[in-house]
Amino acid sequence: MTVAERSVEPLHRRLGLTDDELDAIVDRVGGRDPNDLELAMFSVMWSEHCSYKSSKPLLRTLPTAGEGVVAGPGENAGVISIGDGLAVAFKIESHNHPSAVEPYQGAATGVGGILRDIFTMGARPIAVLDALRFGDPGDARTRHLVDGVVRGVGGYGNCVGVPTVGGELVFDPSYIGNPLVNVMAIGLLEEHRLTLASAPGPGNLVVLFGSTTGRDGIGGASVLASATFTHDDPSKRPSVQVGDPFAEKLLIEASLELIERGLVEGLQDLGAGGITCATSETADRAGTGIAIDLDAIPRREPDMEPFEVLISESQERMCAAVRPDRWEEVREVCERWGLPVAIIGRVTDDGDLSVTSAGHELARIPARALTSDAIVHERAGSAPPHRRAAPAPGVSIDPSDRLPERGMDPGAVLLALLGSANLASRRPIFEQYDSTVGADTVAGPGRGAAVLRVRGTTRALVASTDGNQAVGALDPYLGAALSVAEATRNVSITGARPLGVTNCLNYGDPTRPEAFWQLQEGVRGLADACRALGVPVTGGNVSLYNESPGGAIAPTAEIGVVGLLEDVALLVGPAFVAEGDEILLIGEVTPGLSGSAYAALAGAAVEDGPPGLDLAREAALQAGIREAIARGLVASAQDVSGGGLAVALAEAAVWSGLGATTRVAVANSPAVELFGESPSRIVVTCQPRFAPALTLLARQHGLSVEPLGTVGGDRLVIELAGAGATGAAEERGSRIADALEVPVAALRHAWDHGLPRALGWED
Amino acid sequence: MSIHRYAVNVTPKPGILDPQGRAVEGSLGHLGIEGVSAIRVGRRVEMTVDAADEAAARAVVERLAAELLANPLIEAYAIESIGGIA
Amino acid sequence: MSIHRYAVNVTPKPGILDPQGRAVEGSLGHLGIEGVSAIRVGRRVEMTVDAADEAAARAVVERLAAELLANPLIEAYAIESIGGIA
Amino acid sequence: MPVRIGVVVFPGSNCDRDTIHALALAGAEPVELWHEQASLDGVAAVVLPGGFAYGDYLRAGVIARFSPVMRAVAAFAGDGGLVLGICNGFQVLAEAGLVPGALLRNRKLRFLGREVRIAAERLDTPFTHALGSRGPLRMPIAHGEGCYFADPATLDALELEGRVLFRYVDGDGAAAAEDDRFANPNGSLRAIAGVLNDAGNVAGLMPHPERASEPILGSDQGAAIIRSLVESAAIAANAAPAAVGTR
Ligand SMILES: Nc1ncnc2c1ncn2[C@@H]1O[C@H](COP(=O)(O)OP(=O)(O)O)[C@@H](O)[C@H]1O
Ligand SMILES: [Mg+2]
Repeated sequence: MTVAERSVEPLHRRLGLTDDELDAIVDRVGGRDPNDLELAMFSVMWSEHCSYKSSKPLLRTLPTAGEGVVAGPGENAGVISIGDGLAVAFKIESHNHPSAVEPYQGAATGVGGILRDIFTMGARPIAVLDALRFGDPGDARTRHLVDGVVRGVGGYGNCVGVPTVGGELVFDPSYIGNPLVNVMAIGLLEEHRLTLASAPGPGNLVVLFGSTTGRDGIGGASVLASATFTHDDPSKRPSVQVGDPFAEKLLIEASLELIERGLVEGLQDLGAGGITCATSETADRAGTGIAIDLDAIPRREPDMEPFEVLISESQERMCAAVRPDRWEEVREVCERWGLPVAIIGRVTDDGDLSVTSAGHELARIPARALTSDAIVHERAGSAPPHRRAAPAPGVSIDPSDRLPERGMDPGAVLLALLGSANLASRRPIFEQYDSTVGADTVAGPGRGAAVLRVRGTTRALVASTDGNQAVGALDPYLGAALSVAEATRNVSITGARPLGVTNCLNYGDPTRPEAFWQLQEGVRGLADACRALGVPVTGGNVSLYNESPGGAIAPTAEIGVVGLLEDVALLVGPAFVAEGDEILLIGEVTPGLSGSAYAALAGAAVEDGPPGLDLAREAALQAGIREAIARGLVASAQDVSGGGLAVALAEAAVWSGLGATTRVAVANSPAVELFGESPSRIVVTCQPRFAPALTLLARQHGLSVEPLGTVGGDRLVIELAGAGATGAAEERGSRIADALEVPVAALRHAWDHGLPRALGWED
Repeated sequence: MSIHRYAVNVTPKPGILDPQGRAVEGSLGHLGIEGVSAIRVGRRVEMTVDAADEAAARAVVERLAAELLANPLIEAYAIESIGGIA
Repeated sequence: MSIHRYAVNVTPKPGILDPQGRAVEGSLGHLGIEGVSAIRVGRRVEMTVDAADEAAARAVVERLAAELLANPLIEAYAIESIGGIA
Repeated sequence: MPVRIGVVVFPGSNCDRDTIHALALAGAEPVELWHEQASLDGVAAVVLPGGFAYGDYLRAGVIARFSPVMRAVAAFAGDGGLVLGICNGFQVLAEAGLVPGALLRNRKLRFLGREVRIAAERLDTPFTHALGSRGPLRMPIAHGEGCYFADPATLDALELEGRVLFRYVDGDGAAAAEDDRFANPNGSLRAIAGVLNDAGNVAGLMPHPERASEPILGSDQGAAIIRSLVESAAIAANAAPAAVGTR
């Protein structure tokens, strides 16, 4: 647009505010017209990102109460007690759009942002998990994004010294043009140090410390610049934010020292919305106001406009409420850590956020109007036509689900799956991360959930992130519910009890009824699953407008779970442990191949729905495996997820170097038995003498148990027993053997090389 | 054909945070160095180009700089001729 | 007092491994760029120096380059004046 | 009374806590040495831990060398004091010229965090005497600039004078080839993972023994390196080392 064209559009629209929203603003500031600066502040605070104006009503339906919850949604991070006066803080957040523009800095600042949410509460960050989603790995742009994002996550996390212990890497065509970069952080704190983001006590000082304020990340509101400047030199206001992990490290140490020494009344990090957001939120939470002295804010650049200073998203900054008699000590701490620090305002009792410069008041807005009283939209959702409901678990398997008539034998399919971009080893990614700094990593990335010991106790924290866009695309409710089930299952099979759920809801444009319906369904699935599994939702983040010219992303509810293992000595891993151990499958296979890795590989437009989820069964399964582990009956436990039973067995073999000889009863369809991804199933191994007790215990929990075979040898053998097998073989002109037999070395090779090949890092 | 040597200087755009430069500035005190400010740290890439003529050579460098060496979102670049060799 | 702007160009010494240079050369093919060789990737540090006179300023830069910006074991450096300001 | 061992804390150190923990497990009394202090508080030995001393954007370890504490460490080392640099600590020692060589970016130009296997070249040094055998020892690396470099003459001298302390080794425990991307993760010349200064009282290594000091962390094969230092320091301070603490 030319300046001329722009000037015909009223400013509020150019700032992305609708006319109704402008009316609501006028109404909130007492009937007068807001000035340009105030409008800029509203435009940022009423953005979807800061205000949750489309999702708020839905999020209210999530279950948030739970055992030991100390802080829930609304705070910077969820906090749950873990005993001994300790608590864990955790939260997941998206940095999708910045990463699409500048992958390295987008991902790096994403890590920085979520870490600040953790230490703002008084917790020392102890782990990061990165859940990444991209388009086709063969596409050049995608490869550029993967490389940049992974370098960015590592470049930041490695430097601040927080181990990256887990995450996800998923390729799906729907993410082309709109990758997902969701980062979860976990912190540990002494419960009595819990610090909230509020600015209590009129008369207290508002202190800004950390990096100076520059023009970065002004993004949308920079149209104001063209309104205020005669000439608009874009290079003057870059919207790309650059992260400084060293500054973040200093910020972590300084913030934790301030909290330990009781020098701050409240602490808030600066993220989206910059100073405007941090001050209005802390004032609103405390029921106070804040008077900002604009001229006191340390700047990185000369002649910045007031709106630039107030909404800049310069990274690595914190804002504290400090008692006047503590100021000297606060300054001393910040200076020792080499951080600029300044008093930028005072806490007042008028409930307003006011901005003054050179004695002139530039803005005055009720703090709550910018935050808790921001506009909320009741959007309308509508389901797309003809979708297929998932078959309920228990429905007998449809014989039409079968290996495609391409002479594929199951061994070849298994190798193809293990070497596929979505299932192959993620080592080439997580090797670029420091996963052991902190010297608490008991189980790092690569094999199911991450495990961190809690020093000075017998306990350990267990974490996993999971999402399921493939099923989500077919059924957003089921996709979200399955993600909760898988993430909690990954935690439970180590023996740990899931404490809470954090979530990142990645969806499309909420003004499109179908996209909003997907969000509604996702939240419903999330809520139902959390209720059924008895885990509270303690926090999360919503990322909407994930659309590109190519269309909207597959609805993706990314789930992060943290669990507590009371005695780390009882930890159980997913890899086989010893020759001769018995292998049992706990849980039943149910029909449905849609949304599976097998369906994607076979390219078969599988006409059945995705497999259904019975939440009561899932809950029983997780309770059962936790009890079995606590009683010392279990040698290894591996959940059946991507690639189905065959891949679960193959992974356990590759990770241990031990083969296995198994026999799977095929009711109807070998494809469903071997590669189906129906949930609520675990491959468990145990010493033979424990098998009866384990079987009994599982049955007591109402779970079906099928003995599969024994661990040992140097190859994985899966015999297909029963009518289904031979039947299928004949139909296929006996091109498929009734037994799958692959050397573990071959499985390992496929698994090791799949990802580098897919990304063109190796040929 | 003629052979030329070029350097491409890549520096952070004005307004873009330069953590490297800040880190160096932070260390000046320790070195007891005074009067140095506005430090920007970038990359310098030197190369030999074999092309029909000076103009063709520069065009190649221009492309390399724009497409590979600099990230246009946050970096600016300048091309410097450091001697043609026959 | 006078203000000067300098650049210090730091490049890997001949014979020292330069994996970055190799990496850039490696990607020339994808870009379809020909005739470029002997690529060396180094650092460029630009700074403003406030000193009594040109000579004093250069001395400061010299020290900064020798002690901090370049590692004599593996890197060579060259100082470039990029404009004095009054 | 346990021997006091200093752990230098630069603002960007991030393995200081881990190192302090491992030293305590080995029976020492760890003492934090803040980067701005010019005295070493009379410690019997000094460890430079891993991390990113001052951000290390320019070149790993370079800025640290000018800090007050490093001037003190240099003097301490000059008087024969025991100094161990781990990862970034090794980079700092190299930049300060307290050990020979330089640490270049990993050949693959990527940060690498994973377990490696190293073997001690000598068991008669203050840093290895408690090892019992040369290894191989399993412990993590986590660095972007760990490719050991020195000119051929220096390398030959190091070999000749037995100042190569650790090497990356392959599956058979033999020194890893330079192009063995797995065994020699960063492409270090002659697979050098750790070196000694000429007097033998200053050592640097890239792998992290402190992260391999307890079985629960997947390996405790680094503990003996820490213990060697603690015992040597105790002798130097002619104080008996306390009984090794238990978890
Ligand atoms: N981007 C990533 N960063 C770190 N670890 C990852 C990443 N992607 C996957 N992983 C790790 O690789 C393993 C396999 O991932 P995934 O298949 O999602 O695990 P699961 O099936 O157990 O949920 C897990 O340990 C996971 O933490
Ligand atoms: Mg998963």
